[in-house]
Amino acid sequence: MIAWLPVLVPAGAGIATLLLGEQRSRPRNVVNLGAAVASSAIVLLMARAAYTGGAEAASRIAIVPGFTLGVSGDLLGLLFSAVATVLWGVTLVYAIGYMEHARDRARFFGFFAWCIAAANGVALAEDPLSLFIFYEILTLTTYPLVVHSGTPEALAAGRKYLYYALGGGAALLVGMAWLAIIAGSTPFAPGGALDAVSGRTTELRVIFGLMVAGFGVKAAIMPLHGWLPGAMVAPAPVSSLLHAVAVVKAGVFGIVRLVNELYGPALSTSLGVATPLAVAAAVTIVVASVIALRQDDLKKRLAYSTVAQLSYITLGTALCTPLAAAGAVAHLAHHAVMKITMFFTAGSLAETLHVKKVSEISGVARRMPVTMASFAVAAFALAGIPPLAGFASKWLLGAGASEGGSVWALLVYVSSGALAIGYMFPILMASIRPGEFPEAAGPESDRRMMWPIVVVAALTIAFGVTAGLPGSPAHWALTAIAPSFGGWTP
Amino acid sequence: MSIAHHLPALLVVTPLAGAALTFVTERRRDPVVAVLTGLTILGLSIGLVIRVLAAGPFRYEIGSWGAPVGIDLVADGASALFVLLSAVVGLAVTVYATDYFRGSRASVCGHGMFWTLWLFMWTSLNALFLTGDIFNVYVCLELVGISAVALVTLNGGSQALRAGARYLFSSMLAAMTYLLGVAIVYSATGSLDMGILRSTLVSDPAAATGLSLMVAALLLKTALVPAHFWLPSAHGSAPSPVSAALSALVVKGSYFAILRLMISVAPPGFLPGVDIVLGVLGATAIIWGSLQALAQTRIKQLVAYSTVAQIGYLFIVFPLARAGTDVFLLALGGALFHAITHALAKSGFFLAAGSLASRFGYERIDEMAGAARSAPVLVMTLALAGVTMMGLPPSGGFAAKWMLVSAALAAGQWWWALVLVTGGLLAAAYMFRLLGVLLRDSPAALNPPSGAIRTEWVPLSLAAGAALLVLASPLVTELVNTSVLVLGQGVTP
Amino acid sequence: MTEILPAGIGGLTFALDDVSTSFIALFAFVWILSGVYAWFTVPTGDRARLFVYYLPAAIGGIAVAAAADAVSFYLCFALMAIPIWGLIAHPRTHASRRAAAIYLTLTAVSEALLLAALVLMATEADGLALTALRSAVGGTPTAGYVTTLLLLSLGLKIGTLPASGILPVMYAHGPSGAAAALAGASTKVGALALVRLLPAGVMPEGWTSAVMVIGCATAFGAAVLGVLTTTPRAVLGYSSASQMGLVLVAAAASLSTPEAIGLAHGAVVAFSLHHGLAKGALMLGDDVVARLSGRARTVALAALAVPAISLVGVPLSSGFVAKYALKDAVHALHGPVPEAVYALIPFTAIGTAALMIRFYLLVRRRPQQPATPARTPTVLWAVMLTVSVVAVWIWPAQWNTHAIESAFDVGSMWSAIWPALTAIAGAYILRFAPARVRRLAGSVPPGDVLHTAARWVRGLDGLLGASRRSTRESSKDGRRRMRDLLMSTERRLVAWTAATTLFVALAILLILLSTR
Amino acid sequence: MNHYLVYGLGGALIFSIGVYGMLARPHLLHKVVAANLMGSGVFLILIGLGNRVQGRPDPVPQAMVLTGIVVTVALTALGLAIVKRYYTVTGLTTLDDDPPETDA
Repeated sequence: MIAWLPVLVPAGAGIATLLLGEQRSRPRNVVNLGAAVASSAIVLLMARAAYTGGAEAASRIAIVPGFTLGVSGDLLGLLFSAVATVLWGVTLVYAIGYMEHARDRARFFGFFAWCIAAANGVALAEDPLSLFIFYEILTLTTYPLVVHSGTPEALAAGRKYLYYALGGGAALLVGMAWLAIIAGSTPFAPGGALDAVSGRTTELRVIFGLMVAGFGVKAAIMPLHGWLPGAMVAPAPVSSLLHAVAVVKAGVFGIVRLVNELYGPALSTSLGVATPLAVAAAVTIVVASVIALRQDDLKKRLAYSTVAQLSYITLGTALCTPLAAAGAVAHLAHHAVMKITMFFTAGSLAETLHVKKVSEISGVARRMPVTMASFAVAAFALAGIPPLAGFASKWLLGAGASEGGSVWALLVYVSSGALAIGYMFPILMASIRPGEFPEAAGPESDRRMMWPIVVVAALTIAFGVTAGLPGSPAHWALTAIAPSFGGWTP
Repeated sequence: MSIAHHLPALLVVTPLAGAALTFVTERRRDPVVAVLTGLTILGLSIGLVIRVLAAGPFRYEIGSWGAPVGIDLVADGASALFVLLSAVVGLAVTVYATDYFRGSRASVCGHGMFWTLWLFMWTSLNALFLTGDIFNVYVCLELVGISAVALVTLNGGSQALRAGARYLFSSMLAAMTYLLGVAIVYSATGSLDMGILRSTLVSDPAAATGLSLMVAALLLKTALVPAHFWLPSAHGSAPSPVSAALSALVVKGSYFAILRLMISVAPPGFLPGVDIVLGVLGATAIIWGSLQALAQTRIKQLVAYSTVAQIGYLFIVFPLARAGTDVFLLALGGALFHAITHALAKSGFFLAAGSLASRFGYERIDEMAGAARSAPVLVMTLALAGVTMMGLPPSGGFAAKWMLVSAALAAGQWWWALVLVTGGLLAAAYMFRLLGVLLRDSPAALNPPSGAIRTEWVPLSLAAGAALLVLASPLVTELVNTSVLVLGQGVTP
Repeated sequence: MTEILPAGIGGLTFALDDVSTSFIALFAFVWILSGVYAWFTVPTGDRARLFVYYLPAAIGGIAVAAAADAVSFYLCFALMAIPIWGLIAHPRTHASRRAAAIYLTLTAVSEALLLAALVLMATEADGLALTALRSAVGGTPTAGYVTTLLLLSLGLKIGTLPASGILPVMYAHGPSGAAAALAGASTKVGALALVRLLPAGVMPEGWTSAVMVIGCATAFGAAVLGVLTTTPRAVLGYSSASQMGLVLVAAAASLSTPEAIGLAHGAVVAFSLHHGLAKGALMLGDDVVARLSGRARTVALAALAVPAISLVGVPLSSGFVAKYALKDAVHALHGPVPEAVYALIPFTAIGTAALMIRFYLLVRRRPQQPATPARTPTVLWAVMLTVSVVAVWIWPAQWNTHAIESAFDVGSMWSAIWPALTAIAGAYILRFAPARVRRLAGSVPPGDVLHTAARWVRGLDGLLGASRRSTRESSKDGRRRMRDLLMSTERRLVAWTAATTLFVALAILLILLSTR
Repeated sequence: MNHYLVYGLGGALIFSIGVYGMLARPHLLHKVVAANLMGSGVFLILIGLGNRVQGRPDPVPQAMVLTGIVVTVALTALGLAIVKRYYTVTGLTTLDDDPPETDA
């Protein structure tokens, strides 16, 4: 029964926040932070239990005939849930600082909590149908956050987001229904759960295509990525937590579950559906990185970088080799930490110095040294400089690619790393160059914004440095993925 | 013969008594009488549902005359479900109306006539759901029609009158066609009771013509696309409690009659002949209604066209009958589920839209920019109802769409699934266009709410009911399975 | 298997062996000396800004020699390569910033290719230690990929032919001290990588000859470009590229014949040590000459000739030893291409000699700068000069092969001198050549092909931006037209007569269908 | 060709005239009259084609006709009231066919 808590606690916090109304901000903050700490503790406890081989706490409720909504605490799900919940706590502190004098904060924090509830639902879903339900709820709860500011661009971005997300949802609905008809209820099982129907190849291929289209929207695989750069009009906490961690990772996590635990690596390769997915992801990586080079708006550049980094995970999963799959899951956590640092910094720059464009960024390091130092750590990590987080997961992904004999995938990874240097380092170099920002008299920015940035930057370093040791996300990913490849021991 | 046996009759008599009472008492106490009647009807309908679940469908002979001569009421799973639905929605509309017609809008209520007409319509609706006699269906349909037309023209404006006239003449046309159909069927079989007709009807040209005419008339009353011309103006210009009742219940009444005819009465050869046409018209309704809703500039027109679109979903069921009974069962369950969730969501939506329009005094969508900040509860209701109509989880609408899509795929007719999914996307388009406007951060300070309606919680509870219906789905599916529509064989007395 | 997982800080290992000690000596000496020189010559205001980049580059440049596993090698390689961007962009002129951008792009690409090669080798070797990496690749299908990736990545570092423009770009803009460090140390990291990572003795025969041909082409091509370029530092850049071509030839020798590995690596190390010191001395010398005036300037000019001659390979100089080691390595191989390359090696000396003459003329012709601040750190330059001359005697014997005793036999003496003489004769003749030919001398801008490529990319970027904007407008009025069409059809459909006729038609249709 | 068939066919003819009147005639009063025509047509058919029980006339069609007449009267009354009110309010006697409310 505790498997439901990571979903119910944030949902409860959301309802409480909406009921508390706009003025009472102090109790609202307490409720939200309390819920964040509580759900993180629960998730980490469940993870420790699952890590030491404890029984997975699964429980389900029946909805429509032949359709149960169930959650279970398996390692893979708990990793994504842990990332989402822990970073939710950090983002809450940041958001309280960032939204200091914004309007509609009750609505903001309410839907923020519900998004995390839905993301946890996606993470812990026990079978594809439950994952689909939480996936669609996530779309709904994210919409008000994208249009939060109410400006015409925000509304246009919201509308565009919906077209993509609901379009994907429709494809997913047909895919799920079709799968439910030919294969009945198929809970996720490491190594694949469709052996009974593996004979019906054409149907399975079409269903795979529909599901990838559905998940691909949130996983921002080109050409389904159009909504993400637009969604950058949302306030910084939204773009950092949702559009770098919770929402987009839900899409990619769906693909990880689809390939590793629904179809299974063996069936995916034998059906020949893994290679087109890999090629699509590879194209996305390269093209998105090139586009990122040209973006002058800081958040848009980070958005395109996210599109590329997400396809790292998709490509890794589609290669269907143990190391690549483990690297993909590790990258899910590593990228979350790296990218959230950058979005926090972008938000802090926009809020404190009203700097939104890369061209305006010269001389910022002098004015906000701590923030820019954390940004630099994240930038180096993204470019894959050892011993930071980015290098660890990219190394695993590369090793997985070469282990599977697909050298082209390795070249895609490293070329995207080079492009990352191309679009990240000019920002660093510009920020060091002396510009018109004077030395900061008092604290460089709102304390509640600065400290979360430092925390997540520290996490970036920690994830990289402890990559080999058990308990680090990389090792966690290896142990979570191993059963899907038939007892391959890390 | 315990009291439970007389439930069907009581369900028809109580609203009739209420209508008479409100006609007699003076205007101030009408709302109280109406609410009390509503509560009793709700109690009775719950009793009926329990009885049907316990003892299965049963037949009630009015005045114990017996089938060939007398008129029988048939209470099976589906009719109990719809009676309960109309009780819930009816009660909500009544409670909402108590506040809606107070203060400045008292005149609109036709100096008190609203209550009588409304309870009268409720009576004829209950009778329509329960009747087992095809001529009695005609009578109930006409009673519903007359009271609906009267309610539409309540506020007396030129638009309301024109809408009322169009509605009246179209229902006259439908009535006469239906009667012609009944005449032909009676001449062919010599009986009017559905139970007897099922056994005696044989697929000869005369019976088929009669049935086709009856079905055509009912299509006009349900406003399936080519025959939807009267609905947008009627639902659009009626006062919001009325349009809520019209959209949620009246169109469902004639649809229920179609279900009764097509499944339990029609001879085997009839359905396979016409099912493709109905399916195609349903699909056109979904696409055309949604596109029209997308193009509307006034909120009530938008919702009216959304009804036209949602009705299309109900007709996708018929072509799926070709693929065997279990697939048809799933599809039928989906259709009924959709009818119920749509009724709840649409009535919630209309009431909320009515409150918004009356509170801020405007009808056009782009005038409502920024309403979210000053009326969060109403906008939340619109959002919840919208989610149900789009068929997105976690709403009841999703469960219905899931069953329909699964049935279509199981029947191998995947194109219906495609239409259903596109319908959902188009519904999302016009719903979020509206929400986008409401969420806009408009600088204009909204004028202080003139006639704040205290009963704003009513639409919210309706929309929430529609959203949470997904949890009640086992009860609904159980009721659907016990309906005579499905069992198809004789009905225990 | 988990040791394949980069173990974070714990995993970084460093070790010293004969090759790394020599390279560490060279890198430490050059980086530190140039750093001190830069400290004195760069105005105090800019000093902080320079050393923010200089220090990480120096640390990376020195540590890379001792790196013992793939992760630490890649870390130091990146730590050195990326801050050089700042050194190049130091003068903050538009040209320097553009050159730095080109450098950053090429470095990013070379880093990426190196990482790919390292990962391929690591999976093959199931471990991270450098020694294990190289041996594990032998004979497996990935050997081909690894070698190509390495040659591409390091080619960008040491300026192999198509990209030989990168070295002049690197040297042309930075402050002279930094440029000396780059010339002396950073390009030699490529040579170090060739020794450490290139699969030795396992590649099929074709590889050696192919790489040798590329090496020779670079040696001659870069020399020709160097003669035609405009600034002294660019000439030195091209001369580095051509010398590195020879290093590539030496490394190629180790590819497919196991016996030649020792000789080849010896030649590479010898060449790197010689070239690093000589080029560093020349680069510093160029700056010192520019700063001095009058009699001191003529003395400096004369002293400048010493490293120049050593580059050409005059006996008893480090150049001679390096060239001899190269000859031995190439001579040890059999087959048509090695023989031809062996024959060509002396002719490369003509190229180098021509480059040195060109450099000399450019330095002398450059107008004297106004009086610069008093103390010019000529003493540092003197130290660099003496070390570059003396080094050949003090570096470990194994790199000298039998160069010393053969220095005195007449044959090798003559084979070292005649190229210098022909070059001087050629230069003399060219002076009287027609003006058109002489104008050719200044035609090649430093970094030649790269500038054109950069302009082409910027053009494409402008084009892409414009096309996206036009699609957005057309979709807006399309939507409006569609809306009006919808409304008008609906109005016709809802009209009474039309609608009711449709209804009657529907009734008739139902009748026909059901009675069929 | 027994005599009651005449009633059936006559009824059908009157019904179709009524339908034509309802569709084609723009004037609202004409539509109300047309509706009544359709009603009479159906009643004729009902009586004509009613079930023949030897000796005793079949009561059901009679009952249906009676109820039909009652319903038609109710519809006509409501129709006339609305037409009259519509005329006083707008001075129009026909439904001008473009629905005013769906303006651009």
